[in-house]
Amino acid sequence: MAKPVVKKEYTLSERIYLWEILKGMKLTWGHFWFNFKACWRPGPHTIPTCWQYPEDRTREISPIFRGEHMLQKDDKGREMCIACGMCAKICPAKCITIKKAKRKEGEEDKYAGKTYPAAFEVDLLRCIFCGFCQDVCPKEAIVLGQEYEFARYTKEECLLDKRKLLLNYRRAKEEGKLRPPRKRVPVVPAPPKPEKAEGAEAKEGKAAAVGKAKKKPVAKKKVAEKEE
Amino acid sequence: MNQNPTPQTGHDTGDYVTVNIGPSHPAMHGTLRVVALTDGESLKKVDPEIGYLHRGVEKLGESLTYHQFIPITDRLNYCSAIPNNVSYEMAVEKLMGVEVPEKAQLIRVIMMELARIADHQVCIGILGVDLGAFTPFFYLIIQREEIYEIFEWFNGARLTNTFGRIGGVDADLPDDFEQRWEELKPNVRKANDETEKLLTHNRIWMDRTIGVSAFSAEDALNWGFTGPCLRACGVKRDLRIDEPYCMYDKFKFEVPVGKNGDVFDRYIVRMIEMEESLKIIDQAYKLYKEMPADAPLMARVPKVIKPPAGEVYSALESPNGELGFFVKSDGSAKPYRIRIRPPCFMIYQAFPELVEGELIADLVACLSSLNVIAGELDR
Amino acid sequence: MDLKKRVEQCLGPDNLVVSMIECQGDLSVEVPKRSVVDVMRLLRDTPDLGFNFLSDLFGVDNLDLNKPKKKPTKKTEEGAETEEEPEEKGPFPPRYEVVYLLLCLERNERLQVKVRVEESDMEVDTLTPVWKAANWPEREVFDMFGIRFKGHPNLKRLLMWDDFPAHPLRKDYPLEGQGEERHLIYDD
Amino acid sequence: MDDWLIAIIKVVGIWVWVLLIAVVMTWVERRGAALIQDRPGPNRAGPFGLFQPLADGIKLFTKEEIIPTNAQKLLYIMGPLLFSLPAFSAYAVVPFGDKIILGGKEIILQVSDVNVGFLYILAIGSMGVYGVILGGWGSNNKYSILGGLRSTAQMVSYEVPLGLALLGIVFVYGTFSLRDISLAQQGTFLGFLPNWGIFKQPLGFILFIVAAYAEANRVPFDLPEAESEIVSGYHTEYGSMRLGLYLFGEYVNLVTISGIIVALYFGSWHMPYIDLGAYLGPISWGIVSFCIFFLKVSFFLWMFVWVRWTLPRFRYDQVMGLGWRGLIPLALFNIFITALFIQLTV
Repeated sequence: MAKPVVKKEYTLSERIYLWEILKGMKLTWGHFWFNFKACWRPGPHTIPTCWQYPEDRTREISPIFRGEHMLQKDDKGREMCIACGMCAKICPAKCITIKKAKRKEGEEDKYAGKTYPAAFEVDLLRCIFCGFCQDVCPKEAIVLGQEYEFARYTKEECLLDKRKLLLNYRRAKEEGKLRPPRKRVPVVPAPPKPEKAEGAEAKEGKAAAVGKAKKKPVAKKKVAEKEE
Repeated sequence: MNQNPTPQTGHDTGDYVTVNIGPSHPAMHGTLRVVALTDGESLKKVDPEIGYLHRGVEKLGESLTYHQFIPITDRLNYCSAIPNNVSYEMAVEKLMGVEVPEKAQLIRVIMMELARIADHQVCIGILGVDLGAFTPFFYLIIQREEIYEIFEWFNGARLTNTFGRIGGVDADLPDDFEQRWEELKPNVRKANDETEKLLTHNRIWMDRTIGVSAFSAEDALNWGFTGPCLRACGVKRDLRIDEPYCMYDKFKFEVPVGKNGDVFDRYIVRMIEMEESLKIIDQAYKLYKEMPADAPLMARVPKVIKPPAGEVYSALESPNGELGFFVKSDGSAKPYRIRIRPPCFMIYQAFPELVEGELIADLVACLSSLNVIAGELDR
Repeated sequence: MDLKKRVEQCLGPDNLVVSMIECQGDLSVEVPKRSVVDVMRLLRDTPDLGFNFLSDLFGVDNLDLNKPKKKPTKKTEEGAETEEEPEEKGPFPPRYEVVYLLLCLERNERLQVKVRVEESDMEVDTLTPVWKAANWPEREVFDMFGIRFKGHPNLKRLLMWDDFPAHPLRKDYPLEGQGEERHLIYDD
Repeated sequence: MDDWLIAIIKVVGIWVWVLLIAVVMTWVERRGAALIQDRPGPNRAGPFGLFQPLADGIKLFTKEEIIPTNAQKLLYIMGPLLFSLPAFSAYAVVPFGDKIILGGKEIILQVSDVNVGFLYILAIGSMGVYGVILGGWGSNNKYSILGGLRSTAQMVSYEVPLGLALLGIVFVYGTFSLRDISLAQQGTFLGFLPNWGIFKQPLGFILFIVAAYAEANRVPFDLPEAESEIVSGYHTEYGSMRLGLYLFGEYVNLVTISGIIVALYFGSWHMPYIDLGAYLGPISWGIVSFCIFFLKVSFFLWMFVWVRWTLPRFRYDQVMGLGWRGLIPLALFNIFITALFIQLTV
C-alpha cells in the first residue's frame, strides 16, 4: 500500500550530524560531572536520584503504604478484630481465612468484641495488596502496614497467621510506623426530608436500581448547592 | 497461540529466512512474539502472535463483584493503572446512573494526567532504548518514580494503584500534594527537555524515525487506531475533547496532531501531550483548591453494588488511546459480561501492514512507538 | 434529529431492525444476522449517520440470561424492572450475540449493533471488508465463543493456543477450566 | 641487554598493559554509563567497584562452556580466537612513548617500528572480521548470522574510508611509519598551533574517527550486536570465556584505535608548545612520554564511552549509506585537497 511519507526538511545543523551530537554530548557531560562530584560524598546515598537499597533506607515510605498486613489492638491492648468476615468477603484474591469464635467469660481484656477470630490467616502469595480489606473493616482491625520486604524462604512462611499478624502490629508500634487512623471520605449528603421515604427504602436493602433514578438528580443538586 | 507458527513459503530453504522474534527477545518485552519472514534484513511477511500474557481478565470479571474487579483493571495497562480504574468505574457509574461529585472528578483528572505523563515517559524511554539511546530512558524513568511517589502518598501503592471506588474516589489528595507537584513539574519539564536535546534534532534519531512505518489517516481509522498513534496520522481525535468526561471540557489544552503517522510523529505527539498534561493538572488543581475542604468525594452508592439490568459502553482517553469498558449487568451483584476495549489491541493488529517491507530494525522501532502493553493487549 | 429516529429511518424500510434498546443513553440496535454486512455498509455510508469507525467487536453469551431466574422470591417488588426484562428477553433463545460498537467521528455518536447467533448456526459474515479493524476482534470472538466468521482472511485462535479444546468465555465453561491437560508438562 | 630480551619484555609488557587497560575499560564503561545516567553503577566490589572486572573475570572463567548442539564446533571455537588475536597483535606497531636509554642502549617505546605500519594495521584490523563472521556462522543461530553479516558488511565498507582518511596523513608526513609520524608532530604549525595531525587534517580526523567507531562496532555503529534488534548479534550463543574473549577483544581494539588516533592526529607523546624532552633526562622522559601518550589515549577511550551513552544507533542501510555515499566521497575530497595543498606549498 502506498504510504504517505512527507519528507521532513532537515535544517543544516541537523544535516551535518556533528553539531547536534556535540550538543548531546555536552548534556551528558553535564550529568556525568554532576554525578561524578556527588560520588565522592561519604555514605551510601551519594547520587541524589538513587537509593542504595539495603544500606540506604532513608527514602520515606508513605504512612498509608499498602504493605504487609497486621492486626491492630486497641489502646487497652485488646484485639480489635470481631471476625465479621467482611475482609474475607471483599478480598478479590480470596486470600483471607477467618475462623470465628465467641468470647468467653474473663476474656474481656483480651478481645474487644464479643466475637474474635480463632484463626486469621492471610496468604501473602495470593494477596494483591489492593487494600480493600482495610477499607471495609468496620473496626479498623486489619490494616496494611509499611513493611514491604516480602522475601521468604518457604511457602509456609508466606502464610501469615494470627500470631504473625499481631507480631507485625507490635513491631510497627515499636518502630512508630502505625498507620494513621482512617479518614472518612465525605459522601454526598443524604437526600433532604421529602425524599426520606425513598432513602429509607433504599436502606432496606432495595437494589440500587430504583433508588438511583430518584437519587441521582438529588445528588447533583446537592453538589451544586455545595458549590454555591 | 499456535504452536507451529507460519511455516510459510520458502521456509528457511529458499531465498527467505523465518526469524522468530520473541517472546524472549529484548525488544519484545517478554510478552509478544513476531514471526517474520525475512529477505536478508528486510521483512517480507510479519505475523504477530499474542496471548503470552492472557490471564482471562474478562472471564475473571464475571466471577467477581463490581468492586472486586477494580484491582484487576490495574493489571491491564500496568504502565498507567489509574485510567484503567477510572474507565471501569465510569462504566459502572454510567450503568447505575450515578453522578460523581466534582471534587472527585478533579482528583481523577489530576491522577489520570499524572499517569498519562508516566505512561508516555515509559513509552518514549523504551523507544529510545530500542533504538540504542539508553540515556533518555533513565532521565525519564527517574521522573516517573517521582510521579509514583505522589501515587504512593495518595493511596499507598505505586504501580497497581486500585485508584478510586465506584461513585468517587477513596481518598483526598495528600496535604503535601502541592509541594510535591511544584517540585515535580520543573523536573518533568527538564527531563523532557533533555530527552528532546538528546533525540529530537539528532540526525541519527531523525533518520531512524522519520518515515518509518508511516500510516495514512484513512488507514489508521480503518484499522481502528486511537490515541497518540491516530493523532500522529493527522486526525484530531481526543476523547477528552470530543466526548468530554470528568470535567475535561473545563480545561484548556491543545491536542497535538502529527502529519505522517510515522515513528517520529508518534514520539513528538507524546512529547507534546506530556506538556499539555502538565497544564491540565495545573488547571485542575486550581479548580480543586477552590472547592471547600469537606466537599463530597463519593456519591451515594449502596454498599453492595447491584446495577440494574442493562448494558453500557463507556470509554475514556487513556495514554494509549480509547480505553472502553462494556459492562453488561443482569441485575445481580456480579457483572454479567465485561468487555475491555484495549487501545493497543486495535493498533497492534495493523502491525504487519505497518512494518512489512521495512527492515528488522524498523520493526523494533515501530513496535515501541505503538506502545503495545501486553497486559491490555492480551487481557 | 434523534439518533434513534435516524437509525430507524435508515434501516427501517428494509426491515433490518429487529429491536432497539436504549440503556443510559447507549442505543443498541439488533439486526438480522444474515444482513449484518449490508447494515454496516448502510450505517457507514448514509450521510446523516456516518458511523465510520468500528470501535469494538465482541461476543456475549446469554446462556445464564436464558435460564429461568430464581427471582420470584426476591425481586417481585421491583416492578419496573421485571416488566422491562421480558421485553428484552423476547427474542432470547439465540444463545450468543455479537456486538459491534460503532462510532461516528464527526458527531461523536456511538451505536451498538447486535447480531444474535443461534447455537445451531454459529456463523456470521465477516466485517473485514468493511473495516479492517474487525480482523483481530473477530478472531478473538472465534477463540472465546466459537462463533465462526465467514470469509475472514485468517480465522484462527488468537489468545489461546491452537489445540485448546474449549471456548473459554462461554458461560458453561467454568472459571477453573474443565480439567484440560496442562500445556506444559515437565517430567522429572 | 640482548635485543631479543628487550623485544620480549616489550611485547609482554605492552600486552599486559593493554590487557589491563581493556579490563579497566569494562569498569569505566559501566561506571561512566551509570554516572551519565544518574545512577551509581557497580560500586560493591572494592572501592568504587574497582574490582568489578576481577569479579567478572572470575565469573567468565568459571562458567560452564556450552557448545550449542547444532553449532559447527571448529568454527564456533575458532571465532573468539580469530577475533581477539588480531586485536592483540595490532598494537605491535603503535608507539607508546618516545624512547628510553638504559645502559647506553636506546630503546624505542614501540614493539616494532615497521616502516609500513599503516599497511600492517589495516591488514591485521581486517582480520578481525573473520572472527565475527565465523563465530556468527558457527553458532547456528539466525540472530548470530544476521549479526555476523552486518558486521562483515560494515567492517569491509568502513575499511575504505579508514584507509583513504589515513592517506591524507601519509601525504602530509610522507611516511608509513607511525613512529616517524609521531616524531614529526613536534613543534608548532603556522606559528600558533601545535604541529599535530588534527590541525593539518581536520576533515581527515573526523573521517578517521567515524570510520574507526564503525570498525570497532561501537555506538552509533553497534549494529552487529544491536541488543534490541538481534539480541546480541554474533555472540548471542557464546558464554563463559569465549564470550569474554570477544568482549576483551573489543576493548583491546578500542585501545589500539585510540593509540592510532593519538599517534597520528594528536601529537603522540608531545605536549603542545612545550618540548619536555629537552628538559628531562633520558629515563624520566621515557616514562613521562609514556604517561602523556596514555593520558591522551585514555581521553579517547573515554570518548568511546561518552559517545556510546549519548547517541542512538544507526540502521543497517543508513550505515552503508553513510559509509559509501558520505565518508568515501569526503575522504576522496580530503585527499584531493591535501594533494592540492601540498602541490601548491612545496
